Amino acid sequence: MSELDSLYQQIILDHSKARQGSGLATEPAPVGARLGESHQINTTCGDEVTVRVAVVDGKIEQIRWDGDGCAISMAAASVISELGEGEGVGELRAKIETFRELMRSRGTVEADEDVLGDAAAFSGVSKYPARVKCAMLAWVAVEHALAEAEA
Amino acid sequence: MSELDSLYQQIILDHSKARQGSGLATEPAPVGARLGESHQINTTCGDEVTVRVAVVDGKIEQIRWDGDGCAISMAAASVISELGEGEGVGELRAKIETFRELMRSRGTVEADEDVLGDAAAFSGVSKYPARVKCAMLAWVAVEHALAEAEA
Amino acid sequence: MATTRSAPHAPAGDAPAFADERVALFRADFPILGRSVNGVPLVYLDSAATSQTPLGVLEAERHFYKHENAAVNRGSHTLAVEATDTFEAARATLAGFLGALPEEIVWTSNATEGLNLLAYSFSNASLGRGGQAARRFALQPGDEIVVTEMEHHANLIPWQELAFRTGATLRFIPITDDGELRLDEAERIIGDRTRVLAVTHASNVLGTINPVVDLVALARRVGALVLLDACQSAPHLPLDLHALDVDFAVLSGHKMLAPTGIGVLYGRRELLDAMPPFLTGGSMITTVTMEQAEYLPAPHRFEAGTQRVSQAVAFAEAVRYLEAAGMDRVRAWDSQLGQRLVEGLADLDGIRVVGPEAGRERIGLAAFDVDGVHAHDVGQFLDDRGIAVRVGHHCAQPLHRRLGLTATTRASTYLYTTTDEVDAFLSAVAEVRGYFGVTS
Amino acid sequence: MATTRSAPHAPAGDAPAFADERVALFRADFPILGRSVNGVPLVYLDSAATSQTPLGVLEAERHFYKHENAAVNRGSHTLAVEATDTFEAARATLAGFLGALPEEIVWTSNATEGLNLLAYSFSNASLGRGGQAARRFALQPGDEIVVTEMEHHANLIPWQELAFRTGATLRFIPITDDGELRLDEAERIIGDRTRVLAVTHASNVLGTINPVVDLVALARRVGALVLLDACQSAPHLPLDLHALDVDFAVLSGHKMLAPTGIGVLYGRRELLDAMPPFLTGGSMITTVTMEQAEYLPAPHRFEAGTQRVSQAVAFAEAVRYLEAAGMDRVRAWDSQLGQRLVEGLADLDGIRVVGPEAGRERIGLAAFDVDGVHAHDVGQFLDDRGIAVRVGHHCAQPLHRRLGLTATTRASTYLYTTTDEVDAFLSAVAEVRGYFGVTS
Ligand SMILES: Cc1ncc(COP(=O)(O)O)c(C=O)c1O
Ligand SMILES: Cc1ncc(COP(=O)(O)O)c(C=O)c1O
Ligand code: FES
Ligand code: FES
Repeated sequence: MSELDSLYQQIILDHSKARQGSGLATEPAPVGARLGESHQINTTCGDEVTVRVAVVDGKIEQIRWDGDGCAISMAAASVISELGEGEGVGELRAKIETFRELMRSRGTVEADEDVLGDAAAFSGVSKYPARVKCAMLAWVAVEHALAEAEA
Repeated sequence: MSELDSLYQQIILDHSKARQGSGLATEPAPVGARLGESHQINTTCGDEVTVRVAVVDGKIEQIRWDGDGCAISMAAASVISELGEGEGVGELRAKIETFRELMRSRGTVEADEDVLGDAAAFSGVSKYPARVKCAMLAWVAVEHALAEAEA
Repeated sequence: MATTRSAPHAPAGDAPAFADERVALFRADFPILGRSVNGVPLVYLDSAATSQTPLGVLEAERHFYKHENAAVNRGSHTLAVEATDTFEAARATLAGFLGALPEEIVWTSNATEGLNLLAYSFSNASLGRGGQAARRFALQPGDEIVVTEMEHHANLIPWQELAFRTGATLRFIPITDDGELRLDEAERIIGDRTRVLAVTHASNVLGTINPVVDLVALARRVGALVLLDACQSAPHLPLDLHALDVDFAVLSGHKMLAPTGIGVLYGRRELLDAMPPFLTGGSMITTVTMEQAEYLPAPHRFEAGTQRVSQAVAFAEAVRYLEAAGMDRVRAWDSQLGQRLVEGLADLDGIRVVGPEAGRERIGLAAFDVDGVHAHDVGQFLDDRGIAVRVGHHCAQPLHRRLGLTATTRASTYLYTTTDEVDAFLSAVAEVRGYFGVTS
Repeated sequence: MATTRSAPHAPAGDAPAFADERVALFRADFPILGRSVNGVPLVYLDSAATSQTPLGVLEAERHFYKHENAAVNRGSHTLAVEATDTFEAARATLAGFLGALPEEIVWTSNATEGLNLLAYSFSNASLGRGGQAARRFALQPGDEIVVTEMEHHANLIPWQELAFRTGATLRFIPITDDGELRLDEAERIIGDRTRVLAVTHASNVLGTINPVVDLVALARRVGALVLLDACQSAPHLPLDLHALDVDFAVLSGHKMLAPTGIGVLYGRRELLDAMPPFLTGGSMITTVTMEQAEYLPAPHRFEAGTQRVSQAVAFAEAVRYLEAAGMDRVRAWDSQLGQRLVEGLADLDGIRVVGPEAGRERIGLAAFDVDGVHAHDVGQFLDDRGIAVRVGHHCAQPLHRRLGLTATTRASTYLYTTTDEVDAFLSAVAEVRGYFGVTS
C-alpha cells in the first residue's frame, strides 16, 4: 500500500461519502437527554463542524453533526458518530485520548482495531502532520460537547 | 599627506578653533540691511547651525552664526563667514555652487584656490561622503538665509 | 465612461516567451528545484505563494555579511559608510525597476506591512498627527474606503480596521462570474465620499489583471487616493508606477526571487513627505526630548529601527536577475503557461476553473474546484506525485464566498517553470476524481 | 523598599571568561573580521549597534533556500510542511534560549517593531478592540506610562505616541550622575496610576545593567505591566524571562549574530492571547467577511502576512552558536573587556566616560566624551586606524541631554573581540587630543 493509499484507506473514503450521523436537523435529540453542542473550526483550512451529543445516564444516546471539509475530516466525523453512540461517556473519552495519541504519533504507534474500530484506519494520517487537525476536528468537537452535556 | 591629514588640513583645524563670524549676539546687524536667517540641522548627527546674513544693495555686509558641531562643520561656518562678507549675493551663490560640486566630487575635482580661498582646503572632505553634510551645513544655511533676505 | 477593459499599460504579446533551453538555464540557479519529494522529483507550482531564490541572490547576501555588514545610516566608520551606500543603492535599484524615485521606496517586511503602514499612518493623521499637511489623509464618518471583492486579506482587513478606528465606511466593487471587476459598479461606487481606492493589480486566485488605468481615472475624478496591491503583478509583468499614476503600491520580495522578510511600499514623494509616521524609534527622527520627537523626511521617516539591510541587498540582486531575464519575456512565459493551465483544466471533466476563461488575459496561475473532491484532498494527491500546489482560500475568503466555494486548488508558475511540469500537473489532476471514487 | 541595587538574577563572575585561543576560534567563523579598512586591519568595536554574523548562520539560511523554502502555515504540500516545521522549531529554540514558551514568542523585524506592536495593540484596546478581555491594556487620560531617562528612542517614542493617542501621561525615572537608575525616584513615580513600566535591561550608552527584580516588584505592587527592552542584555547575558517575571520583552537578532530583519517580542501567554492584533492581513485570521475578521490565538495573531522564515531559521542557528559558546562565559568575557575599556579610558587625560565607574558592573561597552574634540572627529580619527566605533547620540538624545552632552564615542565588544583590539583602541584614543591640537 502506497503512503497515499494508507492515508486514504477505503474505509475512510467510504465513510467520507456515506456519512454516519450527518445532519443535525434530520433527527431530533432524544427527549430527556442532556445535550451538549460544540462548533470547531480548523484554522488551517477554515473547515467547520458542529457536533451535538445527547447523553442519558452517562451513556451516549446520539451523536449528530453538520460540517464541510476534506475526506479525512468528514470520515472522522462519521466514524466517531458511529463509534460513540451507545458508549459510556468515560469510555468514549478514553477512546478519544487513544485516538489523539495515535494521531500525534507520527506513525510510531500501532492502532488497536479492537478499541478503535473503523477509527484504526486513520493511523496513516499520523504520518501527515498537516492533516492531523482534519482527523481531530470532529473528535475534539465531541469532547467539548460531552463536557457541555455534563456541565 | 595621509588621507586623514588631507581631511583635517591645518587651515581647517585653525578655523575650527578661531571661529570667524561666530556669535549672533556679539555684534548687531547693520541698520538698513535686508536680513535673512536660517537654521539647519545635520540629521545624521543632530548638530545645528543658525546663520544670519545682512545684505545691502546686493552686497553681503555681514555673516554671523551660532552653532555646535564637528571640526569640519565649525571650520566651514568660519570660512564662509570670512569669504562671504563683502561679496555680491550673486558671486557668493556661485561660490556656494562651486563648493557643493567640489564636495560631491568624491575627490575627482581639483579645488580652485583663487575662487574658494580657504574653502579650497575642504577638498579632502569630498573623499568622505559621510562628512560632506558637515561641510555643507553652514553653506546651505547661508544659501537659505540669502534667499530670505532677498524675498 | 465605457465599461470595456482598456489595455494594460504595456500590452502582452510584444515579447517572445522563453525557449525551453533558457528555462533550463534558469533552473540551474535554483538547486531546490532539483530536489525530490516522496521519492519523486519536485514539481513546484506554488510560486504565487512564495517564489524560489536563486544562488546569486543568496551569494549577494553572503557577500554582504562577509565584507560590509554594519549598521546603516547611523555609523560613520568605513564599514558603516560602505553598508549605507550598498543599502541605498539597493533602494535605487528597486526604484529603477518600478519606475519610481529612490525617495519613494520605503522598505517593509512584506506587502502586508506596507498596507498596515498606510492604514495606521492615515489613522494617525485622523487623530491630528502630521498637522495641516496630513489632513488629506484624515478620515471621518461619512468618508468611504473602496476595495474590491477579489482582494487578498492583506488588502482588506487593514482597511476594515482603519474604518473601525475612524468611523469611515468600507465598500467594495463586485466582480462578474468570470472574475473580472465590474467597472459599471466601480463607476457607481467611486464617488464624492471615496477617499481611498485600494485594489489589487492582479488577483492571486483568479489570475485577472485589473484595468488600473480606468480605475485611476475614476479615482482622480473624485480626488481619491489610489493604492495598488502589486504583489502578483510586480513579479510577473513590467511595472512603471509613475506611468500607472497610482499614489501608493505595495509588493513583497519573497514572491519575486528575493528572500523572505523584505518588501516595498511605494508612495508618491509629496504624499510620503506629508504622511505622519507609523513605526517610531531610532533612525527616523531629528530631535527627541522626553516629551516629543520630530521626524525625518521620507523614506527614512518610515524606517524605524535597524533595517533589513542584507535582505534589501538581496532584493536588489533578485531584481537584477529579473531584469536580465527581461520582464516582458517573464510576462510572456507566465502568460503562456497560464493559458496552458486553463486550457488543460478546461478539458477535464468535473473541473471548474475560476477567473477569466481560456484565451483571455491572465497571469501564470489557475485556481479550480474539483467536483466531489475537497481541495485539501486534491492537494494531497498531487503532493504524492511531487507536485506542490496551494489549496485553501488563498487568503481571499470573501472572494471564495462570492464564487460559492470555500477552497480551491491553485497552480502557479514562474520563469523557472517548465511546460513539462504544467503537463505533469494536468495529467495528475485528470486522475484525481477517479482516485477518490467520484464518478458522477 | 531599599534603594540599594540587588544582584541581577544571575550574578556575574560565576563563569570564567574565554581564553584568547577560544576567541581566535570564534574569529575564524567571522570572515569580515579579517578584512582591512584604509589599508589597516579592521578592529570592529561596534557590536552594540550590530554584531557580525558567523558562517554557520549564513549556511543555515542558505540550506533552507536550497532545500525547504516554501510559504509556511499556509501550504499543505511536503515542502510547505517541512518549512513550517523548521520555522516553528526555530521559535522553540528562541523560547528555550529566553526561558519562555514557544507560544510566547512573536517574530518581529526588530525590537523597534516589537515595541510598536505593543503600543499600537494597546491603543487598539483603548478603542475597544479585543473586547472585555483586552480592557486591561486600554489607556485613558489619568493613566501613566513610565519609562526611564536612559531609554533608547525605540523604547521612548512609541510610548510618547501611545500617550498622544490615548491621553495617558508619560513619566520618566531619572538617573544618577553615574548613570544608574534612581530607585528612590522609581518608588515615588511608580504608583496607582502607572499602567505600563517600560525599561531597558542594559543601557546601550551607559552600559548599566538595571535592577529588574526591584523594578518588577515596584510594578507588581501597583498592578502595572512591565516591558523589558532586552536588546543589549539578550546578546550579552544569560536571560530567563520567566524567572525575571516580566510581562513583555523585545530583542533584535542582528545584535546577537543573526541577520538583520528579525527580532522577537516575548509576551506572557495569557497577555498575548488577550491583546488585540496590530498588523492585520493573511495568516492571522480564522474567518473573514467583507465587513470583519476574527483572529487566531497568539503568536500567529501577531504575525500577519508572509513571515521572515529564513531569518527565523538563521536566528535559531545564531542562538545555538551562543549556547555552544555558553552565555555565562559570553557575559564574563564582555564584562572583562568592558572593565578593560573603562579602566583604560579613565587613565587618559581629558576623557570622560559616562555610566558606572571602573569596577562597577557593566556590559562590554563604554561611551565617552573627549574634551575639546567632537565625537565625529574622534570617530574619524579612529576609523583611519581601522577602528570602527559608533559616534553620536546612539538614539538616546534625552540621555545625552541629561549628561550635558550632544554626542559621545562608543566602543563595544562581543565574544569575538580580542584584548589586543581593546588595547589598540585605547592607544589610539590616547592620541586623539594631540592630533586635533587640543592641549589644555
Ligand atoms: C537598548 C536598545 N533598545 C532598542 C534598540 C533598537 O533595536 P533595533 O534598531 O534593532 O530595533 C537598540 C539598538 O539599536 C538598543 O540598543
Ligand atoms: C494579491 C496579494 N496581496 C497581498 C499578499 C500578501 O503578501 P505578504 O504575505 O508577502 O505580505 C499576497 C500574497 O500572499 C497577494 O497574493
Ligand atoms: S482540510 Fe479542512 S478539515 Fe481537512
Ligand atoms: S558631525 Fe555633526 S556636523 Fe559634522
